[in-house]
Amino acid sequence: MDTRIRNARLSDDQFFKIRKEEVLPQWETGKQIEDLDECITVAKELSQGKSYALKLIEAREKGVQLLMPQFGRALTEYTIEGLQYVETESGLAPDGAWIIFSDSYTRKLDFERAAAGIERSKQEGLSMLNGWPIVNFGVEEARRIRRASQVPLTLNSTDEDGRLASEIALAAGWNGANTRSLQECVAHCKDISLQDEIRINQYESRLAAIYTERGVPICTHNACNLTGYDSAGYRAFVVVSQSLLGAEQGIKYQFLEHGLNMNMIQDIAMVRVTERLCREYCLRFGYVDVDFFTGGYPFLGAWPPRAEEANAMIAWNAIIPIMGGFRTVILKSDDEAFATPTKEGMARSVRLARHLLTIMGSQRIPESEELRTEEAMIELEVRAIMEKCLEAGDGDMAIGLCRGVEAGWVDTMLTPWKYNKGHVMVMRDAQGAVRYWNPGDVPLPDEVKAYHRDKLAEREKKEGRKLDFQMLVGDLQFASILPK
Amino acid sequence: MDTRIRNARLSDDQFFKIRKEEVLPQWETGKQIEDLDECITVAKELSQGKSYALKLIEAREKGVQLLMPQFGRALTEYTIEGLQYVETESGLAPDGAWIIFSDSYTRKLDFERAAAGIERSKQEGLSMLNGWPIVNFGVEEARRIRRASQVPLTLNSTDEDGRLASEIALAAGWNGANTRSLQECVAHCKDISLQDEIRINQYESRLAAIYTERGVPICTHNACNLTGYDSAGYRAFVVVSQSLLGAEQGIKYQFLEHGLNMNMIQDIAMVRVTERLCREYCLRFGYVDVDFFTGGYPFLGAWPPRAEEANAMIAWNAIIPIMGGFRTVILKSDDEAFATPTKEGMARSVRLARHLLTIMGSQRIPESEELRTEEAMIELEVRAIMEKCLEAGDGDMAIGLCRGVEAGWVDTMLTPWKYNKGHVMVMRDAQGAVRYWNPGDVPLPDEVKAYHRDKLAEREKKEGRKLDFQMLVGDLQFASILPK
Amino acid sequence: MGKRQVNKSVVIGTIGADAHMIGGWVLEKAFRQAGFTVAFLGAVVPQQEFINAAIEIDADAVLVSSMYGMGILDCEGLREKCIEAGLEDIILYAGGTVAAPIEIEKNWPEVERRFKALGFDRVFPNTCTAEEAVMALKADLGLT
Amino acid sequence: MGKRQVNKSVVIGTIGADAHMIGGWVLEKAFRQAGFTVAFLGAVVPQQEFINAAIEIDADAVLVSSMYGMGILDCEGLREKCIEAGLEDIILYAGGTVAAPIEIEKNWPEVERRFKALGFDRVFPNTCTAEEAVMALKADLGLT
Ligand code: B12
Ligand code: B12
Repeated sequence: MDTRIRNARLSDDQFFKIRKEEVLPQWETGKQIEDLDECITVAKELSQGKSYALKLIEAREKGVQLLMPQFGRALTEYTIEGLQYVETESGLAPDGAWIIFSDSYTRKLDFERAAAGIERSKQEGLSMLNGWPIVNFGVEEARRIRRASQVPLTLNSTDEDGRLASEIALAAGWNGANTRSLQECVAHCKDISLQDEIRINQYESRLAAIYTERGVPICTHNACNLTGYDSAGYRAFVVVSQSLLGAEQGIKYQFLEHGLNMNMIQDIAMVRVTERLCREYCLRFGYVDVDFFTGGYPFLGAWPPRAEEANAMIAWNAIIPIMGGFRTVILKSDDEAFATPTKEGMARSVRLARHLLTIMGSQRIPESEELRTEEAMIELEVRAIMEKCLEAGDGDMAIGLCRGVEAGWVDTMLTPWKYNKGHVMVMRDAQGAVRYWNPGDVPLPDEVKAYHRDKLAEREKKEGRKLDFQMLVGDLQFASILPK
Repeated sequence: MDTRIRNARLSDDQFFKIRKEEVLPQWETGKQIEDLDECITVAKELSQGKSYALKLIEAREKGVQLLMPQFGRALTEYTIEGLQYVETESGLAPDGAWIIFSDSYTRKLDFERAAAGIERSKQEGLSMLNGWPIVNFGVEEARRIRRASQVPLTLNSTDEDGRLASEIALAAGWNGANTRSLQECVAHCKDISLQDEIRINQYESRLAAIYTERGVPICTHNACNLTGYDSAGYRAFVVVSQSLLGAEQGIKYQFLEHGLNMNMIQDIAMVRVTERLCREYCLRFGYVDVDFFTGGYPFLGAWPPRAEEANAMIAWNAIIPIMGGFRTVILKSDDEAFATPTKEGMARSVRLARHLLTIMGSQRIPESEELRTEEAMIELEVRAIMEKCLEAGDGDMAIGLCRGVEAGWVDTMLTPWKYNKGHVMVMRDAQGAVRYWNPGDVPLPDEVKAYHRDKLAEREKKEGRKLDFQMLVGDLQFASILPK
Repeated sequence: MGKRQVNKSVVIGTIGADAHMIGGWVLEKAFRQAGFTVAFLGAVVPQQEFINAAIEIDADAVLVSSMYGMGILDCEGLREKCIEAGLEDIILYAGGTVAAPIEIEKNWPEVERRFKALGFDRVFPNTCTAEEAVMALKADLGLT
Repeated sequence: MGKRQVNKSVVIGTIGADAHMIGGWVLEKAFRQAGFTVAFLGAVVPQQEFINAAIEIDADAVLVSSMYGMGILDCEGLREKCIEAGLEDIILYAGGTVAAPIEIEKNWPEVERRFKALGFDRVFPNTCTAEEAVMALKADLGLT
């Protein structure tokens, strides 16, 4: 295999060469941000009091949980209007922050089509793109948006190559620059190799680190949103492995974002294990001053098409993070089954979640045998895969990760990405926790295998029928297809 | 003190004398149900497949949790229309049941004003009463409603004297006849003595028992909804004490309905302790075949006036019963702050809760130290008050209860009832659990006192200020007044 | 207003068959704290009791709480009874969840119309805080 | 329909830059189970690939999934390309969350109008189950 990629920090030379030759030329708006020093100066000023990293630290000190709604429209005006609407109508400030998403053409670097989408949106008077095309609009428009909102903005422009989008976001005083690699391949990619993806993301991580080193702290999202149907252990592994790649580039703040599977115990166990192991592995490799924050991401599988059922989802997906004591509560809206969130839908969602915070106060899930067992099982799984990677990579996580995917012991069930083996099969157990029906070539310790098997056997018993493939397919839509 | 009341079963002579002389003559529609045998025959037929008691047993066997919305309008047509709307729009059947409430004039036996309210409602084309005046309409109309719905109906006509209303409900194939005494005095009464209230309710309990003995199983509600601001221990005590009064009259099925305070651990602990102690005390007094079912009742304090916040309340108040494994999930609606539930609001609520059941599946709160401690503290409190009552009553719970209230060691903070001493003061702790700020003359074991004190001290620490009376007043509206 | 001497005294209670007393209790605390003499009658209070108490403490105002939905029915005739009892210009407030039909409760101008017609000076929705109630009465008594 | 012999074969994929592949995956299973030959192209599929696959398996129909909201933009020109490639009467279905603006997505007649105008035979909202999709195609192929 190609081992050109290693988990090693980009030198300034390398970084600025890539910046000049690969990243900024991707689209004409790259020119506006050629002067990185100037970008950093402006970003520092614009993010005063609106720094995501500092807001997270402050939230931890105050003991509050931040609400994080999401938004993005084809045109700047629509986007600003939406942010301001939600901030006014739902009292988002001071304990909130935005996730702003770009559109999918932008994410695929198809700026021509994004441009056409902008035009079409103007013509039709509607947002014909599924997010705000940050690259086409460029840094000045991004700064306009920054000024228009009262709370931190963080960019979600996840896909193969988010470098230019992140450059622009950071230069505008937003937060951004995800710590991603395997997450992106699995969620959004088709053909790119993991080596290439890691390389791209080394740049992005280094970018975040440079801003941070120069006084504009950036907290990247290190996510395992994946495709919405992944085992808890795999999710945790993805984040832990990525934490090393990000930390090597000098990232000091990582937000550990976990797609929730909606089993409270398992989700909380997953987040705890991830956080613990991120710290542990980072320390082991000498990254001593990385700070971690935790968050869930509302169920990434199919949502129900009616408001009341969506409200049940919104509430449960907020309650898990609250009970888990995560630092943030990321929100989807009751538009989820239809379209990216409307401003009205997002405001409703914030209000609902804010009231949950009021009535739940500091209630947290108590320690318990179940939680401990769940944590132990996830931890065993993650350690097994991590160690196997590190061994295969001779201590280099980047190499090990690539080898793991190639060999199939890093594997998940569903993804558009051609390099994933897809030998594993997951299913929900009697409590809705996600279990391996078939662990494929994942090096699960026997104890963990047995645990998953037992849990699925409980479901068999409860439902009085053998597990079959139809049940697996049914699980994919368990939260969206309503009983008649 | 007057000790004429004892916890002793009414003889048939006593029962039928009261029935003829006191109960049926309360209003003209009493005549329609003079023939109890005939009433029971019709009830048996009409409740076929719609028996509340049997539905609860079936739910336990199937391992499902029943959804219980509530409804009631001034006119029969409005009421039927509402039930059918919700049943159709929200798929309430088969795993649901209705709580139908009567209006407050009916509950106060002011049938003249109820009659006026019916007239006014017809004139205005609106429901000018806060429930369905079951006594004024009489048994045939009640049977019409019974036929119009697909699921069990249980009557909520709680106040001083619900005997005639319960007679009519049972004769119509509904469920009804609450097991109440102290609950009613505290929640709704002003002047009646506890002795009189117990006497009234002995009749009602005996009525339920007679139906049950003759083949129409009735499951009474033994509730501690109280005024919405009561300690968990007091709530549990009320239910446990009432269970003995009901059981003595021959009640075989009791639904233990608990007003929720919205702290998950405390609420679940309360329900568990109640159920356990109901069994234990009933056994101790030789009531060997009483079956208990558990349920919460959504927060009975002030609700917020906006739909999103109300949805947060609906969800959390459903999630606590689901996580607690209670047999039912009783529902309020997003109309709560304004009016008794509309049909649209109730349908929304059922859909939301039904989807929570779907996505949460059989997730339950795990055993934990916190839960055990909370249970232990509540149990110590309830036992202390129970034993003190039994001692004071020389083994007779009715006498003991009256003595306890008189002496003030059975006491709660707020109530319109003049016989309650009101020396206790409760407040929320840092986790929103309800604690004694001042236990008054309640015979709390020292350990329990210390526990409550410590918990409130945590809140002091968290908020960085001494507890004061303003905070207590603020607690009364903590879930309804929205931040600006 | 202004005819008689203001002596900062109010009667508070929940009218009719209505057992809700917590709102009244909160109002009582707030008015006492604001320096008012308060006759707090609790819940399930007949019209005549409000009047008796008003006479007894020479009240500036009667604050009628009604939560359970039959407020419109229960308040009919109270102003007339006041006049009969010689309390011509006593201030009458109502507040709470005064109307059972949501069609009326959510149509506040209609609620106000109805309570004005019943001779009430003001009517307050249940989103009114105790502090707002105190401020309103102080204003009407010319106390600020 | 009826011009050419029906051979129960379909092409399924998600068009454009759209990475959603789970709906397509579910459809694939259902069509296979119903006895269809399926060319499943996964996600991020360019228009030309749909056509190549359709020719290769001599497909009765092309089922275009579009979830991410740019379905209307991505599907423009597909019918024309089919005609160019000699697939005059191939059945074209689209399905998913086809329109980013919620104003269009929630106005299904408008969605249908637009997809009809693009030369599609049917368009399905994302509440459509795989079984319903199979039934619809069977009906259109005269298979029931
Ligand atoms: C607590 C409560 C109870 C407790 C009452 C305990 C007690 N004895 O006081 C219990 C559980 C016993 C109870 C019983 C019933 N309740 Co109740 N209850 C409530 C609830 C949840 C909160 C009320 C409360 O205490 N709020 C907290 C206090 C501090 O606020 P407040 O009362 O609103 O008062 C404030 C303001 O309104 C204002 N204010 C109030 N009065 C006045 C007067 C003046 C002049 C002014 C200026 C201001 C003012 O100032 C106060 C301070 O801010 C409300 C719904 C809600 N609002 O959330 C239903 C509610 C009032 N209840 C209702 C009903 C129908 C009943 C019952 C008939 C049972 C049933 N079917 O549910 C019985 C009533 C029996 C009877 N005879 O009255 C309905 C009334 C419907 C309607 N208006 O059409 C409500 C709205 C719930 C609902 N949506 O169905 N209830
Ligand atoms: C899972 C999911 C993801 C996964 C996708 C994993 C993967 N690679 O497949 C992840 C997390 C990676 C993801 C990413 C993104 N997503 Co997404 N995603 C979803 C989600 C939650 C469920 C989709 C799903 O898998 N459903 C389960 C399957 C089985 O059902 P289905 O896809 O609907 O298919 C069924 C039917 O629709 C029908 N059907 C589908 N196609 C066709 C075609 C034909 C011909 C027929 C007959 C029937 C048919 O049959 C299927 C079986 O019943 C939806 C929202 C929802 N629906 O709940 C959002 C959603 C589709 N995503 C959305 C967006 C915007 C994105 C992102 C851009 C990120 C973002 N801003 O959130 C990226 C896309 C990047 C890209 N390049 O495409 C939006 C699209 C908005 C719009 N249409 O305007 C949605 C609606 C969410 C939202 N409200 O914002 N997403």
